[in-house]
Amino acid sequence: MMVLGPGLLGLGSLFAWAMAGLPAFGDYHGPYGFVLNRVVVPLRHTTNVVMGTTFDVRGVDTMGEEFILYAAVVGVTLLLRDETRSKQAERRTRRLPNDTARLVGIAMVGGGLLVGLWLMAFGYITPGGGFQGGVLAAGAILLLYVVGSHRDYRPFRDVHALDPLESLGSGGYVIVGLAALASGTAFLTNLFGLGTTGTLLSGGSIAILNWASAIAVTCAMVLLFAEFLETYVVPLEPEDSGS
Amino acid sequence: MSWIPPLLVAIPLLAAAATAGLDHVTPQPVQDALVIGASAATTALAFVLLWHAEDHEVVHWFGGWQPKHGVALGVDFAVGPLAAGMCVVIGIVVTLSLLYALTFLREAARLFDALMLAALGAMCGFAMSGDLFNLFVWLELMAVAAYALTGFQVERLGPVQGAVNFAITNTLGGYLFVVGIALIYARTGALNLAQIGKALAHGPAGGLVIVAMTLLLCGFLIKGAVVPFHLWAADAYAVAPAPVCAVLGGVMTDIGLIGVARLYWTVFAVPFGQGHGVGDVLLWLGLVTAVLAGTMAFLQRHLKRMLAYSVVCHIGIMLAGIGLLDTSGLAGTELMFLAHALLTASLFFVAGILHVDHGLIDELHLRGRGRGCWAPAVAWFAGTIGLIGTPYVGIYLGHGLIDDGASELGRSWVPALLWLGSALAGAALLRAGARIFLGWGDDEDELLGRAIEEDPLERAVRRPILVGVALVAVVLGVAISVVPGLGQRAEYAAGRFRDTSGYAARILHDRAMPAPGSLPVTIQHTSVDSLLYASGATIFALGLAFAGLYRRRMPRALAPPVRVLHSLHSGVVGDYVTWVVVGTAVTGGVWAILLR
Amino acid sequence: MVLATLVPLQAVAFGLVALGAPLVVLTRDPLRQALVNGVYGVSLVLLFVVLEAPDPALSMLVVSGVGYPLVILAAIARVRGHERTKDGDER
Amino acid sequence: MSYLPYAVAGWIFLVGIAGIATSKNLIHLAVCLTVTQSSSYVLLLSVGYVKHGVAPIFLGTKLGTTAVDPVVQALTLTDVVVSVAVIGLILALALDAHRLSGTVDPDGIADVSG
Repeated sequence: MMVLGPGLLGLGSLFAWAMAGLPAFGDYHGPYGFVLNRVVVPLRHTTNVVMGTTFDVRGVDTMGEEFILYAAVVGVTLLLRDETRSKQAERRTRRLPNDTARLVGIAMVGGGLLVGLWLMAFGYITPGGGFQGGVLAAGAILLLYVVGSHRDYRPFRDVHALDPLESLGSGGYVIVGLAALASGTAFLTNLFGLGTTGTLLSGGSIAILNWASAIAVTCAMVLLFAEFLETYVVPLEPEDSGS
Repeated sequence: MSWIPPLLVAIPLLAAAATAGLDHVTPQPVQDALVIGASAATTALAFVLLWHAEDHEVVHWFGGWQPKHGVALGVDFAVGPLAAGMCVVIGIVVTLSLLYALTFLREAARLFDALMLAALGAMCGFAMSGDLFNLFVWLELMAVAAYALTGFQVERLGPVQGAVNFAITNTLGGYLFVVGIALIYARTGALNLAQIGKALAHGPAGGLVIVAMTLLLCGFLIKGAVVPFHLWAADAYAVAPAPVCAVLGGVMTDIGLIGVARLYWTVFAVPFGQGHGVGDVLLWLGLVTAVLAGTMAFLQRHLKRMLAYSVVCHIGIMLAGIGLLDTSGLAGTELMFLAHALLTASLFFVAGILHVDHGLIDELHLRGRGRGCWAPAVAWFAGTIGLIGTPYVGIYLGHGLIDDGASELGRSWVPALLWLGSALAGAALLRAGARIFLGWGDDEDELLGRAIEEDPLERAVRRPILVGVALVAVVLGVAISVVPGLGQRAEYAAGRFRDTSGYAARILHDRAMPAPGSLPVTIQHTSVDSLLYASGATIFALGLAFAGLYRRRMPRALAPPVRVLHSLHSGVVGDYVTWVVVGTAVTGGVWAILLR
Repeated sequence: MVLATLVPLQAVAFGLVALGAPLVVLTRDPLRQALVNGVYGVSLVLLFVVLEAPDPALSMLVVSGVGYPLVILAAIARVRGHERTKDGDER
Repeated sequence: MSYLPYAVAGWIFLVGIAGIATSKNLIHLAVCLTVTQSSSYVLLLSVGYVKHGVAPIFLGTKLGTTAVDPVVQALTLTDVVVSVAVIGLILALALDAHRLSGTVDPDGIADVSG
């Protein structure tokens, strides 16, 4: 379309005009972030201020974020329900990789899961957190599908187990918030013991919310990946696998 | 009572998680009860909240992060009567839609229910939030749920196209919004709306603030389907299932406007509140939207597409009400929101009933098929009359207050254009109703372009539920203008909403807002002008509908502009994105000239 | 000392990102684009690291290394698969 | 150097939009959307950067050391999740479009107009 060029030019000029009014790079003068850098560690005992912000100061944003992911997974399931149904018509066989590839793959699965879990566990102390760990763990679980026969992967993919787990993760976030409300404080108030700064037992609710979101993200990503993979790779039928 | 606001979000979201999670465990009736119960409970709590918000702004600081020394660290929900009223309407419309869908969309019920509840929670959160980034989170949540719901009928291409266009344009709107957030944050170092407003009080506004405002408001205007960002709306609403349309068209589109009003009166009224530059652009966008979308509605034969343009037309009128920047205008917008949400929902419900009964959604194909369907016919005509704003019916009071606002500012030509818009849209709906339920007119019309049909979703429905829900919605919507005391309360709520410094003091320093005196409980009357305009619009709409039914051929002079209008709404997403870019650039350019 | 070397590193990272974006957009073949997008993702990760943002960097790393490729490649494979089946039918 | 980061962010945004508007393939378009969104990450993180600041993680770093803004990082994290969600949905829609019309060209699926 002819007007795209001028439009982009106009938008670009607006950007340029706005950015000329920004403080020079590196001259950020706060105050919001600086205040948090000062108060989060003493008040919440989490050394990672970003996670302290994500799961405590602005915890309700993250609750919304969990549900965005949740709604996306539900939405993708809804949109691809015909694809999954019509897969019966076009089953194709898939070659299994040889043993070496399988071994390497399984090692990678193990590695991915371990790193994922580590990211989840230490998220509020060092960089990482429920989301990063969850995506990685989900990727590792999906690798099982690629390197192993589909049966290794089946239990992970089973919606009967995954849906409730995902709901538990997202719903758990809300329940932690409601528990605070029920105890007479504000929604998502940090209720539990704050523990020693810099250890796994620090942060109070932050740790719980971090795990809730880790579960929710892992399940959501496995479901999302599976929904897409299933639409093109169809597992071997039992009678085919003998050949 | 500050514990209520988070519940309006927590209850629907928790129920959304539970309904999908417990699907294989609990039987269907329990599921249905859970879903409807959660939605109804949210609505009931919203009523309680409205009751309390009348006296003072109900503020909830998440995580107990109250502001210290006037610096906000956490995220807050701040609820005045206007926001609480929005939550009530949202709750009612979603609950009615869920009831309507009880026997309607059983094929993927749990997914549908989960998405509807997520959208409910997100819309309530959006209406109440007092934090810039938090607004974005709820905006995206309701959007993600809505994209998927739009594409519900995956066995046809139309819904997929509608969902694609909806998703891409609105996602782009979200990105514009985030860039706006980054700019504002760099300048003020705050995300809380009151805090940002306070920070902007010092020093000249400059280009950064003007551009940031452009990006933030355009993000909402895309969501609100304002011309030239409206192109996705018709594609999306024409194809979504009727109960989804009722939620999208009834409340979710309109809520973008509440975002515009919220941002203006908490943040941008501080640097730009002296002049009328911001408001005038919104006013003109609203006027163009009202007239253009009204015309487009008249050129449609697909009922839901016609309704989509009717929604966009009324969005224009409401935006104009906000653009007047005075209490009457905002109060009018608020009352129109109430009536419009319920009436639009009821009309979408009736369109869904026709679709179920006859497997058709095309005005010309349906000609005469609705004869004898009394209840849907009554709902359709009552809803239409209510949407035109015939004196003391439906949107009339809201429209009248917008008229008052305009004439107080000495802009007496504004009401004429706005009434023209609602008359055009109303004429289209009247014409369709007369053709379908009375069998009037021809079953051919060159003006209306080619037919678009779609398959009905399901036939095993309990029709009485559908009809009952449609009737409830229409009765509530029609009565809005004559509820005693509602007009006065809307004006009071609008006055509170516009109190920028009072809001900031309440949020940042926990200072109480002035308590209202006792408000009268009588029917609000409007000026004689509005009475005349409304009568004129009704007569004009009837005449135009009649002409639409019985005119022999289209006047030749009209053919080229009609063709241009049709071709602009091309259905191709690349064009829509171009319009988003151009619209944003032009809006920003105009503001740059007016406000610098 | 570390700080002194950081500034040129940041400039390089910004430059890479600025170059990467048009490359991704101009690669019209989806499969190739998925690869280019992966590289672009890595350049973003680098940028986030030099901007002292390890959390977003990790997040970007898993998203552009695991998240995007899996869904995009699956979508491409599905579309290609369809086309191959259709070609087969025509022959 | 002092305004280069912002210019880069603006540039990415425009490039991404140009890609979206001219795209003839929904999968390509979805990736262009992620490019557009990456502009907001770049802008947010640049805005919150502080010269000589360290990452806002106080493990082994003394409290009170100059650190960069943690809020923009938290916002970026949320933004990334939003982008994954949207990409998933648009690709699912692209697959549906392909199943129904045999094409992923946005022009080709424009079934309804006017």
